[in-house]
Amino acid sequence: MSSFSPISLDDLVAQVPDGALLAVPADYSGAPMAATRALIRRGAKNLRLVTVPQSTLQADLLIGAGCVAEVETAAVTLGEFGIAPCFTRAALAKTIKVIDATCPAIHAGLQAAEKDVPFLPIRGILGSDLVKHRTDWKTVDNPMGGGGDPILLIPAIKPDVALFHAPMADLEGNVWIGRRRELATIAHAAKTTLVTVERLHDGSFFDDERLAAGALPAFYIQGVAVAERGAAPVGLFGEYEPDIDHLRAYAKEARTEDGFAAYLAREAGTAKAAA
Amino acid sequence: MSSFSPISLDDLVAQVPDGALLAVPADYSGAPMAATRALIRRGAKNLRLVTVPQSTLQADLLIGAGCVAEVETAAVTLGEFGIAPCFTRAALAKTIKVIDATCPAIHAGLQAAEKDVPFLPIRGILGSDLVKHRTDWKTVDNPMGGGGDPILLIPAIKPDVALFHAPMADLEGNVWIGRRRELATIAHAAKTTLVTVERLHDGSFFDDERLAAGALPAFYIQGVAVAERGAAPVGLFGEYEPDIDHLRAYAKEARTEDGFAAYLAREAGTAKAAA
Amino acid sequence: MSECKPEELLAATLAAQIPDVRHIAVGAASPIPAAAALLHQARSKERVHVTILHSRRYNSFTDGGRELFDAAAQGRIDVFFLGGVQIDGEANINLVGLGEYPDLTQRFPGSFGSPYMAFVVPNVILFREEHSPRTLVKEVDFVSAPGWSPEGVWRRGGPKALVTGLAVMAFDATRRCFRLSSVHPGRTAAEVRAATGFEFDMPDCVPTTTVPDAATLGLLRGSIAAKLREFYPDFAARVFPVPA
Amino acid sequence: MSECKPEELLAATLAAQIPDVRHIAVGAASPIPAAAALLHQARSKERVHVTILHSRRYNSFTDGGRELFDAAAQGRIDVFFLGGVQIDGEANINLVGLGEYPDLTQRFPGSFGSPYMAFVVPNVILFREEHSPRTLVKEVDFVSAPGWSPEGVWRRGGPKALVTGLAVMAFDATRRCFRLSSVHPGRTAAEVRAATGFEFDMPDCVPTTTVPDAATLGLLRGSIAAKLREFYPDFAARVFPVPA
Repeated sequence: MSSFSPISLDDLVAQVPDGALLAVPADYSGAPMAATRALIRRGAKNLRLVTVPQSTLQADLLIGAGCVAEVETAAVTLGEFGIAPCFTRAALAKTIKVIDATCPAIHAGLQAAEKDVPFLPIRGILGSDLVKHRTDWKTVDNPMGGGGDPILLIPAIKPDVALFHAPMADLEGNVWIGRRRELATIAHAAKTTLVTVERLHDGSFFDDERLAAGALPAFYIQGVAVAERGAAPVGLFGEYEPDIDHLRAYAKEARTEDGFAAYLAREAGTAKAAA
Repeated sequence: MSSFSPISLDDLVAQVPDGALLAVPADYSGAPMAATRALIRRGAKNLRLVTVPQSTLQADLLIGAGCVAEVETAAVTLGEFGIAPCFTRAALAKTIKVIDATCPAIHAGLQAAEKDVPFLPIRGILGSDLVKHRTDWKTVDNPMGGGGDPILLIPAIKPDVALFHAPMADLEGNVWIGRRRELATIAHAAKTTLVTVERLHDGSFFDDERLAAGALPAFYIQGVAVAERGAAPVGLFGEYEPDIDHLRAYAKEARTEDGFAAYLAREAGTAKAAA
Repeated sequence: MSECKPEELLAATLAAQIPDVRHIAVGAASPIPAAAALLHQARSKERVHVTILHSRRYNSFTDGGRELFDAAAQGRIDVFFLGGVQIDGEANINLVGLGEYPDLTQRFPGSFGSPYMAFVVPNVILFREEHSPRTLVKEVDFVSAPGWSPEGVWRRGGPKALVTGLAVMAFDATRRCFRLSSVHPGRTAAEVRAATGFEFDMPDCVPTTTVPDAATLGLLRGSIAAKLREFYPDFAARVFPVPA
Repeated sequence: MSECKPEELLAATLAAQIPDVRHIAVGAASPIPAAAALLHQARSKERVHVTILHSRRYNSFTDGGRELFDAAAQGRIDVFFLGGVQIDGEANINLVGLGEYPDLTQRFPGSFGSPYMAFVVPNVILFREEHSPRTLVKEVDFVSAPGWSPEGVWRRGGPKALVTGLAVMAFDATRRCFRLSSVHPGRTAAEVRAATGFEFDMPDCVPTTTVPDAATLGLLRGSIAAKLREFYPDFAARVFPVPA
């Protein structure tokens, strides 16, 4: 059961192929910021991001660094710190393709993949302009109804890679995700799941039902790297709060492309990006 | 937040109306045996059981005691102790209606109710005689496919009441279900959720992310009663093992209707049932 | 008691839009709706559950990001607040951008869960502080969430009211039309008319929005400010500074 | 090393049906398949995950009862064992009852997850100790899970082999037919033919099922028996008594 050993951050992100459909969580559920910086240093290209269901700094950095070809998202924003500057620039300049979605549709698509069914039905949304533009979504008459009951079908979203940060992994390679169950869903839905963790837990989560309740089993996970404060400057549930000053400063600095390049050179160590 | 107080077992089961569609868990996830005996003492009638997805002693007792009109189930059995005698007798005598199902279809129906969609699609099962007899299930051509791809749709299962036993409730009325996530699903799917617990936890599960990971929030729950060893003689995850001798003896004693009545009088205190 | 601040008036006004309910949910980055929900809770005789997604303390979801939407689908969320960079006269909201999608001239963050919550939550309260022809438009450039649905489309709820920095309007989904309910103290109906890009019904006599009374302000500045300090520290520090 | 017991032969024989895989799952009340899975794991050079639903220690599912089925749908479960009160020549299994459903003359527990697992798991191994015309029938009275599917029906896997107390058979889903692979030591092909209610292909020369070697028996009686004692104490005590 325990031939598990963690790998380096660089080896971890080496398992994210260029062009991969990459699922990443929202800020509240373990944004893999250290891995994101490593991906940028590696010069990852043409990633197709799926934000589950939205993103802040992570998507903005990847987009600004030129790693992203398209992003399916319910929203990219810096929240109380304002717009996501790189996302906004790239969307307007059409250097990335934005596939606009809505939170529950992204959850539904991932749950369809989790069950390996072609679609899940979902209520609401009809009449939103999203439906007009999402040619991969389909409105049908409810096949279980008596007619005249339109309902939307959302196709399965099958990420090539799920990448997130979590508090800990145990010695069997299980990862503790707590109540952030969307991390289980993206791991189930994805072909490959890569995780950075704050620390290793000495033992097995399954030795204690209280810990087991928050565990994602090792057999879903293809790589684990230890990255202390790996979600910073975004926060990590139950571990640390976001670095408000950092995020506020980023929102300002990244307003210009030069400012963003300087930020990236300093924070991600991409000297070339600043050149 | 904390106007919660537990109620008596009798008051709890009083909230299960005769004729209710009643969802109950499998043995491995908190069979509410004390509540089952209380339901029998009350003389509950015409219950429509949904076992999630199968049942052993609980369904057999309710059926033998005449509380059940129909049961939707993937299986009722005493497992290594043999057939479920009351279920088997009642099914053959047609004193109950058995709605044969399969485990993943029951999970899918409950997840459809959880999302308030009319159905979920499910792979497999086609060609099983279940499909022939389940006129509420529907085979359609995959509406997201190019034609010629039959797929089964399972209608939502919306229990009137979900009833289960769990290790503990906290002072806010949240219930700790650990990794038995199907208990969350049935609580989400049901109109009313009633829970017996081993004990009360002094505080809030949400004060500790480790406990929060296994918590079912209070707003899904309409009643909690304390019932120590409330799953016995069935086991309770992380708490106690099944009483093998009891179950083995039951399998033997309940082979006859007189034997079952004697068991019930002794174990559930239904003196009249034995008369 | 010092004079009522605009944020206090808005929180109390939003709270006044909340009917008797069991569960109010507040989305991300919404300090004034959060204050309103907590105010409603504090004044309610019944047990009212408040979920503030932004918070850990006031968020007891344990089933992942989908739980808000599933719980709302189950009818367990009675009230939700939605904003809109644009809101139009049929209560459609736009959170995506300006221009002819996908050829946008301005890009906003995205629709979040609005196209879903607007259907499944019985009482959706629209909230936008800026009340101007730029925000309240004749027709949104992009419909993130429609304000109404044609007959035959399953829909449990939708927008019931719009609260802005100037006024309160009620939405009638059958007539697809807002009606001015009240103007905030010091404002006039004519001012609202001029600042609104869409047509709306005007009553003969337009009431003034009720100013929070001393008890309400006491709650806001006391127990509610204390709670907001946990998850909206910046907002709480600005609006409810701790007396020196 | 004492003589091989029937249960040991069956466990080793089941293990021999398991190809190189990453994840083997074993359903409820299946001690011999559990022993087979653990034996395969112990002999594998690669890391093989074994899930024994009956156990807590060998069950790392945390997403509720649906996770076995979802994980299987995702292609993460390579091998699963199914029984059948009746099994027929087209590898259909019956777990529901005898007679014309719903007018049954005998009632069995029910279909469990078989109608699903038989489709999504690549390697399904059928196992029934009793090999008789009563259990191996021409046509099952009720198809819980079909052994094959017509063209156009989505299906990833299905029955690959049948192991009984007498013999091993391989199933060819294209031809919808079993073929005798081997008979257990001391048994004959004629005996198998007489005990089987359905037609099957018979090779010219029928091999004898390989008897577990000393190393295999050592594993079964050592580390695997120790594990089985945790979750199948009755079975382990009977088959692998601890030496006095």
